[in-house]
Amino acid sequence: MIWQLDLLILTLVVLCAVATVSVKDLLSSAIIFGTYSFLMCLLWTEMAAVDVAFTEAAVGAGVSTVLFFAAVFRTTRLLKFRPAGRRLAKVLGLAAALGLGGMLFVAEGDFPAWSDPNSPASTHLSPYYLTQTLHDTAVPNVVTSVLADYRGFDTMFETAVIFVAGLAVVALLRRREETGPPELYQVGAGYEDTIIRFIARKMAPFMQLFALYVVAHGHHSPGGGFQGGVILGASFILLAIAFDFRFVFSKMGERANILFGNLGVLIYAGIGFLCLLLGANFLDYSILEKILPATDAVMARSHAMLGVEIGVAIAVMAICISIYLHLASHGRMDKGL
Amino acid sequence: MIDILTVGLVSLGLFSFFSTTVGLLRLPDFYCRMHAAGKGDVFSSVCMLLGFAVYLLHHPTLEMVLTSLKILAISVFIFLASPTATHAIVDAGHASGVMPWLKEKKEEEAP
Amino acid sequence: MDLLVAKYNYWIYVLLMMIGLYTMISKNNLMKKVIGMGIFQTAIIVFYVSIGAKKGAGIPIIAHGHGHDLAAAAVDPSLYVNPLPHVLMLTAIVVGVGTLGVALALCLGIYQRYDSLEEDEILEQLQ
Amino acid sequence: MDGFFLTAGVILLVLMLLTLYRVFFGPTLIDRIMGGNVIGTKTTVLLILIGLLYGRVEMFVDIALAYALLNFIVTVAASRYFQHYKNLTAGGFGFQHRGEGK
Repeated sequence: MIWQLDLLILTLVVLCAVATVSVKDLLSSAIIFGTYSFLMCLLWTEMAAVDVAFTEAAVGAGVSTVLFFAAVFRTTRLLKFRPAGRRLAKVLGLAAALGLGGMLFVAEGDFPAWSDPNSPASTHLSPYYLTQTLHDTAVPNVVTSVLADYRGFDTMFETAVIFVAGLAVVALLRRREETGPPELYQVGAGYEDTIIRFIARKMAPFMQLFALYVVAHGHHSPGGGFQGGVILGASFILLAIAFDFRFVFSKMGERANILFGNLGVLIYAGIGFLCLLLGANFLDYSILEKILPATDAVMARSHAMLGVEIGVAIAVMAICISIYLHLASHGRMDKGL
Repeated sequence: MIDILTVGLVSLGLFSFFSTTVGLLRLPDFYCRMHAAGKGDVFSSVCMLLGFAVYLLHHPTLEMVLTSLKILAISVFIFLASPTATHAIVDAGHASGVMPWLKEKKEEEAP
Repeated sequence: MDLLVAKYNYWIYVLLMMIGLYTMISKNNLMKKVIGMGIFQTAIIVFYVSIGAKKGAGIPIIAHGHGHDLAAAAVDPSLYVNPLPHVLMLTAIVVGVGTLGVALALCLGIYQRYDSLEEDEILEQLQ
Repeated sequence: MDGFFLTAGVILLVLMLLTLYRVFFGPTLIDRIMGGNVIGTKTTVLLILIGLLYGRVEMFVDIALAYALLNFIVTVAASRYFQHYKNLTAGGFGFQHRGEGK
């Protein structure tokens, strides 16, 4: 913790939140929300939460703001501004917000001071993880070992939730050409930009290489399946923006994309069931030493974690690409932003 | 020696970011502000990153040298990506019909 | 000053939560409500990560943990921040992208059907 | 040296606060995008600076690299929006070129 930076960043964050809410234009709102996410990333780095910061960096810069742009692109950016209307909702909202805020504010008096080393949250359970992770799994990055091993069951269902979200987007938006909504605007009227295309083409391989590094090196440095998957997805989103959908589909078809999403979740659950088959508990990786050559129980856990991270990365990548393509083309998968 | 170099580079970066900010706030129209932001942003970032990269060579172990190289890679990527972003924004502004600011026409155009 | 530093994070998380809740209830536009949801979500993440912070502690990656001499590794927990909130919030951020995608897809569907994102106009057409 | 880095970080954040003015009030929407882009680049620098303050830069440099690679996607996406909608928004809502020369 660095409290000087903490105070400043938190102040900027609140300013950004107020501006996001009060701006009368959805596109501006999305842009300010992107800036808000930059500041959030700084805040988490400053509180030493490097993995959270990495996730926020990949998500905020690569995916979520672009999703907002795609949605605004397909709907409208105009806000109807009625100063007189919705008085009841405003009063209700203010009352609810003040009530909740007041209660939380009162409860805050009992909290331990920020960054107190002896706070209850830091004295139970977490010392166990910190002291045992090297002994149990030989993974120095405690976040990765807790994520993929100690709390592997939790993470499996988080991956499943992401997968279900992707399915929901497909089910809501995907439609064949004839039944789609009428094309309201002239979209993508032959616009080509050589500079952007060149740079996108040169940057995308570096992004993908870096994403693979992040997935593979997540045991020793911040990173892992979620971050790597989001960066992989972002590289494809960049290609879809700079070129068109046909270019992306020539690299990876729509069907293949959905298959990848399935495959990722399947890899995760499959490793769990493999442990079950070998006679241990679900997701108890140490039993895998029987089938992995030249490993002991500790290294088996480490290697199985890598497998799980790869599954997560594949699933997250496929879902990120799929959500963007569906939103940007309103489910017609022909042309987008 | 390394410390002096770091302090110098980082201070130079801070100063040029300061001038970028002044340009962003004070210049009259979108294209002028873009000029301040595009150049000053890249220059100040690269200066500061170089300063950090030099500072890491205090203890030239393999790990530190690799990190230093990574920081250089970051500055290369900023050098590639930031002008592209600037180009994209200016192009968008031009396409959507933002007129450049002209000093002579100021009185005529004022409603 | 000590009081400010000790409580500022918690004040800000309450403030962000209030902003998010107010936006979700009182704004008329559906997309604005989605943004309010995002702010509410980040408020919760700020709270969790603030709980995990520890004075004088570094990032939760064991230093010199590379290699196989594990017996020598006696780790002092007070040198590393609490990793558990980080794990929970890391997955929450990525799941947040999924929910954001679903919410925006719903917005698109509603806009296609009612030609508006304003709550009161949609309600009018529904009646 | 830590004191110098801390001061540099605080100065950077204060300057970012000034840049945020363009993001919040920038007369045209493109000014906002530009301000966001500048803040994104400076975030990269601040991440490494925080890493130096923690004394373990090798762990923080990956995050900064991710930002350096991904930062311009948002900007390109936003500019593509205007390429497509130029007929709709030219001179339209929130897009007038007002406040010339203040």
